[in-house]
Amino acid sequence: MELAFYASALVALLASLGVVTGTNPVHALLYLIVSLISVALTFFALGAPFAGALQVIVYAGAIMVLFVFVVMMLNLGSDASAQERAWLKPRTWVGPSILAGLLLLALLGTLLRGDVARVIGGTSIDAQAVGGLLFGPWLLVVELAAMLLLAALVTASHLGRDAEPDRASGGES
Amino acid sequence: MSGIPMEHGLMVASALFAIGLAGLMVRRNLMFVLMSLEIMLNAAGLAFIVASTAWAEPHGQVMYLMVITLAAAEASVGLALVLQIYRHFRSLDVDAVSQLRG
Amino acid sequence: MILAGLILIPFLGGLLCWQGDRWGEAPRWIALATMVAVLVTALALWAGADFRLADPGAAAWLRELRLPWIPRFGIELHLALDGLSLVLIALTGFLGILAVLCSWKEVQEGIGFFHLNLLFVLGGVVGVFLAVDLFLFFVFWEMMLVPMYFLIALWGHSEPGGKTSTYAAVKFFIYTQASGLLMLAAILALVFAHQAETGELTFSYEALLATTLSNELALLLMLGFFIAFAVKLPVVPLHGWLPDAHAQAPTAGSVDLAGILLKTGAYGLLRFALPLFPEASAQFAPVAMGLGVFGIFYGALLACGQKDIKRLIAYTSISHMGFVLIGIYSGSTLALQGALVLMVAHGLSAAGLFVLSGQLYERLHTRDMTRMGGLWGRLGSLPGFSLGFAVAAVGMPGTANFVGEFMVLFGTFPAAPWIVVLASGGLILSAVYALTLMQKVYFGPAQKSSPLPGLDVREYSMMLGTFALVLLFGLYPQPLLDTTGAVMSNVQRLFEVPAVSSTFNLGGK
Amino acid sequence: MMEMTVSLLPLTFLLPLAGTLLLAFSAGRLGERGAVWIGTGSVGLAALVTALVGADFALGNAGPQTLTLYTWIAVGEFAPSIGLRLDALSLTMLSVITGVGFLIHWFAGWYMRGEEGITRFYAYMNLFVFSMILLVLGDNLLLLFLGWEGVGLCSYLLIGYYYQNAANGAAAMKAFIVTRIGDVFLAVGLFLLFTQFGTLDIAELVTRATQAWSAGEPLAQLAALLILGGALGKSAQLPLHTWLADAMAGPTPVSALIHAATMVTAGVYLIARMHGIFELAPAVLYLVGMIGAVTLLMAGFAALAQTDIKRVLAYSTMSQIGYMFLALGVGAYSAGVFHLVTHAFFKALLFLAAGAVIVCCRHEQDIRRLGGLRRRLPLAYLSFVVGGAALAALPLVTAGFYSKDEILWQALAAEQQGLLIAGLLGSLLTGLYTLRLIVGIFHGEPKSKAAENAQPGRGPQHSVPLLVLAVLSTLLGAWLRPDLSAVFPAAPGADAHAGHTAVQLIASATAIIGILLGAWLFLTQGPKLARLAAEGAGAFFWRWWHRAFGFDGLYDRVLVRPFLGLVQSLRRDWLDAFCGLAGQLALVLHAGLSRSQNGQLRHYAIATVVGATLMVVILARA
Repeated sequence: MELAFYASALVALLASLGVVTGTNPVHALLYLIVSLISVALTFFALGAPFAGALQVIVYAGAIMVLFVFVVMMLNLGSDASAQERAWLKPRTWVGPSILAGLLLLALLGTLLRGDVARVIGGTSIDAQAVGGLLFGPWLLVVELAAMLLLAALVTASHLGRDAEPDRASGGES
Repeated sequence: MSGIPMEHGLMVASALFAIGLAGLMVRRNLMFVLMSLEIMLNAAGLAFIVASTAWAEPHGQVMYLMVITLAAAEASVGLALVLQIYRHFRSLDVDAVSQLRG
Repeated sequence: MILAGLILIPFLGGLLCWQGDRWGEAPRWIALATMVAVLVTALALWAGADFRLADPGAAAWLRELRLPWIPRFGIELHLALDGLSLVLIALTGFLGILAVLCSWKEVQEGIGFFHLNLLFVLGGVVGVFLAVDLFLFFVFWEMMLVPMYFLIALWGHSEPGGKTSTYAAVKFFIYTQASGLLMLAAILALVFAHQAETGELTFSYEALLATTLSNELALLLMLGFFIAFAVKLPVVPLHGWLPDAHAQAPTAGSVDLAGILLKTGAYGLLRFALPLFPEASAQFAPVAMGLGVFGIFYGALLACGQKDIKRLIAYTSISHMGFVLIGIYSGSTLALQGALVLMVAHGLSAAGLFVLSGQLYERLHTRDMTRMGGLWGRLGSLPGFSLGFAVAAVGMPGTANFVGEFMVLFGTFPAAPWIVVLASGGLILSAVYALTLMQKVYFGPAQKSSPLPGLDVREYSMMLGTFALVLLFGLYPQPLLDTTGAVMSNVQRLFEVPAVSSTFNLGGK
Repeated sequence: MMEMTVSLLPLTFLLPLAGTLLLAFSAGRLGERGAVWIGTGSVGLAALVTALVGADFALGNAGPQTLTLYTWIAVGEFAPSIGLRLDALSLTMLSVITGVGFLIHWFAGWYMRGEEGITRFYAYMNLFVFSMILLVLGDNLLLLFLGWEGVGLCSYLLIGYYYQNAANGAAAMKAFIVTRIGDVFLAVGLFLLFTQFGTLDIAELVTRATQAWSAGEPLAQLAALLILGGALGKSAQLPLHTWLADAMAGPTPVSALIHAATMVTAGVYLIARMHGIFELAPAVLYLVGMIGAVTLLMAGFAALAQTDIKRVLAYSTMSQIGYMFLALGVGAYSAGVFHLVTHAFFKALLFLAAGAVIVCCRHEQDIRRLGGLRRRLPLAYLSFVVGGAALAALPLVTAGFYSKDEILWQALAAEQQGLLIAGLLGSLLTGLYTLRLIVGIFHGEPKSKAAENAQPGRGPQHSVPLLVLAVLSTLLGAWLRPDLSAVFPAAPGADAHAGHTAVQLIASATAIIGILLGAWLFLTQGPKLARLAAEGAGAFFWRWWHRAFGFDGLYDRVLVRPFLGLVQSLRRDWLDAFCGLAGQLALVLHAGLSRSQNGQLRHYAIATVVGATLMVVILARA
């Protein structure tokens, strides 16, 4: 169980690096999907099957598909990658990555000095416990989450509406 | 089967978060920015799950559910905006979109 | 109940004026009636009251009104009236009438709202003079500002190419507001110190009088109060707002500003800064008097160099207020009484000069003295009156200014002879700027000889009334002195504490 | 009957005050005749009342007393009252003011005929008489100060009467400000005296001072010095004398009343009234004498080198007041006041005569363009001769001789030989410039069209005042010598008579020499003198004396110009600008910060991350 966790964690890290350093958007997108799925694997390794399933279905499945659609709509093909390479000169990415590294070090520093020596045994928490909670004390938050999604739905549909009408009316946008 | 110390889990989450962050700052293409954003969100979700299983409390997973809804909402709106920006600016360069200048 | 009436009359009047805008000239008459009511009430109180020296020490209020307002913080609607506030309220009433009268032809648009602001300013001022609960005092202190801001900003004249009226209004607002903040901090600190000492949380004046403070804290709090009142009194370094506010304000605004708002600063010093922190004030006295003398010279020097007539008069007020500051911190009853007479005298003479400059503006449409000159024969009796008021500004004996200034100088001489010698040097400069005003505006070669409209009945009676008062208090100031005798001796008793050792040790009598 | 007349005393100043108010508020509806009648009438009635009270006083029915009207201010010990002091000194001054004042008002009716704004003229003149009377009658120093400032104000208003010409305005301001400097000295003196003795009542003050202080006490000397400062300003003595010459810008009756008869003598009256304090400070008293002597000589020389009639008379006034100060300096107060009285007569006569000449020659004041008016203006010539003789102290015949001789004798009696010599030299100079003036105007040939066809003045308003003053300037005037023994201590020469006749002889000799020398020089040596004054040393002295030893230029460079420079530099309010810096600071900060909002998304991201890292580091360390 530990092996699975460490392996998938490693894969996730490498895939994320791939996303960040990738020049071709499509490749980066695929790396992202790989990273998400490996994280889902870590969830299963840790004993959170419900979360892992959600991760795979909603996150890797739905959201990434959305990404793919958008990338396809904007047909960011190979010409985009040449552009990316131009933008990724060392001068641009050295500064921020050092900064991110600093932040990482700080976080790790706090974690290592932390005295909570809890260990994750094999106890897995099944969906039934989580479900009970969802409609227990967390009911209000779930409703709010639903409303959030509704709002996002409305906005996305409004924003995403193709600007055909005004182009059709003379295109003086 | 000695189990995974919680710190390791959280370290992985922090590493993921740092990578996402670096990506956010480095990349000038809006798509990559959104993707690195997804990574950061995912890192946060991982941290919740690690903590939840470490304390054997289902609450962590409920929070993870919230993270996912947030990610979904954010991604959809983000992508819709990206579409508009692309249509308006003809390019996805982040720096081009800087009309809101002080 | 009269006290509540005194405050409510202006505020209700203001609202009536605002609504009265629909009937054309009605707001003017309502405002006039309101101010007459305030003046008549004040005079009735004055006539009915006797001012024999009450038992020393106890704050002998003539009239008192005490209603709980916010019991949890020990804040009450505590209004009280004694000789000092009575005189200043009567002055407010009179100058209010003057302000309404002098803007009869000047303010044509937004009459209702103008009179609303005017009456709210006056209501705020009356509130300041009556409030004895520190919190209530601060409320009225801030309430004065907003309508004044509107008066200057909306009805002011902006200099072509120079500073606009909103600039002056904003500057006025910021100066007073910032210093008000210091005072608020000082009030709160005082209240908490009092609570720490006696356990009861109260803002009442009498209770706070008894708090014993450590020396540094007392000095600090006193400075908080002093700065707030110094901005209002304009003590020189903090005077920047006054010339701009006067140059841009409408005549009525200037009359109020010079006549009454400056007096709230001096009143604050006499009522709050000195009694609440006697030892600190005594230590601070030489510095304050030094500032006063510097103010006299600085105000006078700048007055001589001005081109704008209202700016010149504004600087003269700064110079006169220097004398008041010396009088207040001298610690002798004679000087304190002199400071009060000078306050009243300056209120009347400065208001007179401002009304005249307003009338000049109505006829010549300019305030720039270089475009005036040789107006003596062309304006009927207007030059005569301005000669009278300029003479009062010089402090000619027979006018109330002389009585005030010389009582201040006579009273302060034993305590600080060198301060008095320097201050009387200022008398020469007062002659210079007053005569410069007369030379530049009325004497000298006339640029145009066409006769201009003289004074109509309204303006003539206004000027005659004010000048008569200046002469009356110059030749027979006794009623003023008796009214404030008790208050001033109470304030002076606070200075019995080691008085300022005079540097020039005179063989005392 | 006795008390009734004294109770009339307040009428003396209430009448002119009523005149002023009537004229001021009539606002031109009165017309010229009405203004002249009211103006002259009020002073005339005041003179009448003074005569009544004087008669009572002289007959001994009403002794010296104080009439208190009401308490002006009462705050604890500080309780000055409006009180009128009636004694020989105040009565003398009162009669001079109202008597000579009435004549001058009467003459002014003729002089100002046809001028616009004559109501304003008479309003100011009456206000002046009112203030002067209050100054003289005031029993306490604060009331005296009221009159003191009032006369200063009226002198400003009257000098600046022809306000159209800016130069007159400047001269008026100069007069007011220089006298105001003197007033400030007096004010500080008042503060000092009040702090010491807790009272302002003159009589009470002097008694307490003599008890508390011994002679030579530093505080007494300081008080006396301050009072002297005030007197110097008002009586135009060195060093505050530069305003008198420019004060001639006003109409001539004004110069006659204010700058000859009354206001300039206020300083002499003040020192005489406060002689108790000066007795306690002998050094300051000697200083008074010295200042008198120096001013006397300086003004004498200056008068020699003037071309304007009125400026000659102005410097001559300054010189004669120098004599009065000299008399006070040696302790001969009554001699000083006697000279004050006679001087009022003949100097008013000279000024009015000069006024007559000026009006008849269509406002021509320059001697060099006048001449040969002897037959054209007989009355003016007669008054000039009589007045000039009195001024030059022609022995036995003129009043001037008796008063000046008395001063010189008292100087000798007080062992002040230096002052005596100065006095004699002064009377020599007086003779010279008087003759130069009379010869310049009336003898020789008329040097300008205006002088040629000058028509003599007609009517009682012109002639009667001149004749009355002429009579008073002769022997008769000397008989009107006021008996001031009650008010003043014995003069130094009261008992010792040795050498009195000797001094009289010397004095009359110098006077006659001066007059004869003047006549010979200016009648016959005219052209030679002109050549002398045109080249080398002569020209230098002429210019030096013409500018009255350069005091005016000195004050202008040392005091006036730096002051105007300072005012100019302070025109922009530096302290306000300094406080304005806070505003500028806010603007600068705004500009800086707004640059950081450059719309770059990545820029914001980095900023947030920096913040986050800092937070984590700080929290981690805490």
